[in-house]
Amino acid sequence: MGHDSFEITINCIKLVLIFLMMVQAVPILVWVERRGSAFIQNRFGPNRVGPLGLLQLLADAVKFLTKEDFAPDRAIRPLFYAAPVFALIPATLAFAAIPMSVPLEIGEYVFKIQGYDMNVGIVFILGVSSLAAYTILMAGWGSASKFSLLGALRASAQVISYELALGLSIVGVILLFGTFNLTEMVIAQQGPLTFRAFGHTISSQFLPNWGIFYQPLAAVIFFAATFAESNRLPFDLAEGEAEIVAGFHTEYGGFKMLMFFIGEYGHMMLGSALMIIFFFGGYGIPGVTVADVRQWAAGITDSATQISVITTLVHFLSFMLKFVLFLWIFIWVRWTLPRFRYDQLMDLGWKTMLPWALGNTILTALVIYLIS
Amino acid sequence: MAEASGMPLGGVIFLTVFLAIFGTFLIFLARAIGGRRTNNSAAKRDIYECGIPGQDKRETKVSVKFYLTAILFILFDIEIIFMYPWAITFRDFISSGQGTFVFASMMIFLAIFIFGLFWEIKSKALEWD
Amino acid sequence: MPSSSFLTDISLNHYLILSSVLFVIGMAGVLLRRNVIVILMSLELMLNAVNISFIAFSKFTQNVDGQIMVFFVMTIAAAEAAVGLALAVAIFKRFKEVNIKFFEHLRG
Amino acid sequence: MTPDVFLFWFLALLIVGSGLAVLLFTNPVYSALSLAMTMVGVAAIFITLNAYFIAGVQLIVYAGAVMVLFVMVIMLFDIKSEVQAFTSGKISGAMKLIAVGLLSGLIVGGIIMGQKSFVGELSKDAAAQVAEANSAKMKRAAGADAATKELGVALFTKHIFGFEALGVLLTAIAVGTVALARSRGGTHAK
Repeated sequence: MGHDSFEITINCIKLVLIFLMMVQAVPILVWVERRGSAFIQNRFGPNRVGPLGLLQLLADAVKFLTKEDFAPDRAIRPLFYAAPVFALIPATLAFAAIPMSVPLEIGEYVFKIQGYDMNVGIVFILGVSSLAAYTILMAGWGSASKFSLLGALRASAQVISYELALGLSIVGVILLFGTFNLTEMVIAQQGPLTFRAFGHTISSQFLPNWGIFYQPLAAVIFFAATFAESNRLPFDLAEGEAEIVAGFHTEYGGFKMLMFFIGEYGHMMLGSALMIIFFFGGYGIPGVTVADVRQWAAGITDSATQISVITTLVHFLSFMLKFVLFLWIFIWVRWTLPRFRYDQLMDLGWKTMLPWALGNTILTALVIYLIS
Repeated sequence: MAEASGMPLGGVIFLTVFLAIFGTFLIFLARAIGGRRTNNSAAKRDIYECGIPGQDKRETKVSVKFYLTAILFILFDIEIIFMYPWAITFRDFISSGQGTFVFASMMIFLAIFIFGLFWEIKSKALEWD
Repeated sequence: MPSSSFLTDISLNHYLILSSVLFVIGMAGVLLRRNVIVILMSLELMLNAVNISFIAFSKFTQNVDGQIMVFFVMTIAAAEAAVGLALAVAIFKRFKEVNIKFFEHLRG
Repeated sequence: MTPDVFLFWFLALLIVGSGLAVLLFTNPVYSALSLAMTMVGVAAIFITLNAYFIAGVQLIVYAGAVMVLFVMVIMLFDIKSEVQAFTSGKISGAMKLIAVGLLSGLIVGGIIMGQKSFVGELSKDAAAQVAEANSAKMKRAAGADAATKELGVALFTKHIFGFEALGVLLTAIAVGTVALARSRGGTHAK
């Protein structure tokens, strides 16, 4: 975990902080979602408790905590209670592998602004987030209700179907960057947009060197697949009041329900963060490189530590700005697009997105092969 | 050497254990703080249903499509995983002059993949009704 | 020989012993359990045990071939699981039975 | 106790414990879930052996796909916990247990006895090699996925035939399982 006990402690605190950040973001996102949907649908939304209804979050938390803890008689208790605990794990583990800023250098210590640097970043994230299917199946089976079971089967079939399109769209990205490591991807996306083909170099002064300009199709497929992975509208077929009630969490209430929510929002955050890393330059700022920012910081102060802190903070802010933007798109889409039907969902995953992602892979390989 | 392999994995295990303890703690906290059961009728303790006696999951008919989807997912997932090492080394192969060979071998693999996919689509194994 | 160096020096032997213990657990599962699906799972356990020793040898001899073998083994194990489960399910759907003893009656 | 040693013992305990749980649970759902846990533990062991990519594949393929299929099948067809989970017959059961015990004794004993011969030599030689390779790795530490690239190069030069053959195998199995799954019994489980 580190070279001495100080570094180990800091790294552990960092991991806990990342988790707490995710947990804290959930009520804020719920508030944004409710206010945002109200804005889109021309309603008021929560506006009674506190300024702009912000204290609604606190009221909700208290309400969740004081709800009666309830399990149906027929439920299989160990699975029923383990499922919400497990819901926290995959998304958090994957999110902790996301680099959120340039490393912080204090004296001889170098702290990465990410939980841990798995050198096969993407493969690790895909592997860990594929464990989310167990949570769904455990909850569905443990509840002993037919609605839960049907919802769980639907949700897990949907999650694994879209994992194919997700995994295949990433192949194009890996071909482009030639690495699994997320930090190296971000570094490769700095500077102005530059195409190198047949010995010529075409460079643009206005556009940053972001992945989206090389892989637009992969970006669309990836983004759509993350919606399905996080079980959100327009792909929230795991729920449906008219058919299977609330899907695999029909029997859950109170705090256990909230833990499923944390998992769902965690997947949403993971999708946004990966979208930024792959296609929108990660923590990079358009038109400016890390060296530029460091130079600018050196003009303000002399201390090396302060320069590093400023650089890290500026890039962290840049990451957060993009992050919030994508989270808002997640919410926006939810209240704009209608739902799919289940057969349409499967058709879209298997017969549309999978072939398109395959085509994108072949095309990318062909272009890389031809121009070099 | 110890650092190289131990560092990320230690973090992962620490976080997993932390989350498991934290989640369990939350469950127990909610149990301790949460309201007490006042209504203890059989209907309340039953699973959710709209006014009729609850139906156990054992009487539920489930389409085998779900399981077919899972099988096909495994097989296609592995084929996709095989593309990852190819994608990461493709540029190296091109610069070392073996690009044509590796490109062609992956295209053969992809042709088999596409054949399989279209066979599944044609055989209506992916049809949901 | 459990000595202090056995506990603190992790060598190839440790991984091989772990692998063999896991293999034996898997084999006991195959021999002792009666549920076909559990038997298939025990087979996966045995394959995993072999994978551990492949990777351990690959690291301690600095040869990447072991990892590629594991890659292939995983592929074939997944294929085997798919076919095995498809067979078990086909039989279960028809006869409502997963007990391995019952499978004896399927001949001819 | 260095972190690596602690990690090894922790993971070994986890793997053996959950492996035993697969064997001892009479309810197949719990067996399948503990097997999934074993798979995750094995993936972690792969990371301690520096096989990062294979660890990821283990997570994606075994823990994320194969075990999900097992759990799904058990839940879909509601395969209950058996009244008599283990094979009947005290004598045959004892014989099997003895066979398992003998084999396990043989393997473990063989390894421990063989510490000075092949395996021991290998691990001793390897220690020097590892040190060498590690010092080489330190120099090119910038390329974080050098090991994965090495794997890719070997896969697409030396083992290219196996790779293509597996592609054919997977397609054949995809076709076969679909045919098998809809052979008879209608489209519904019950």
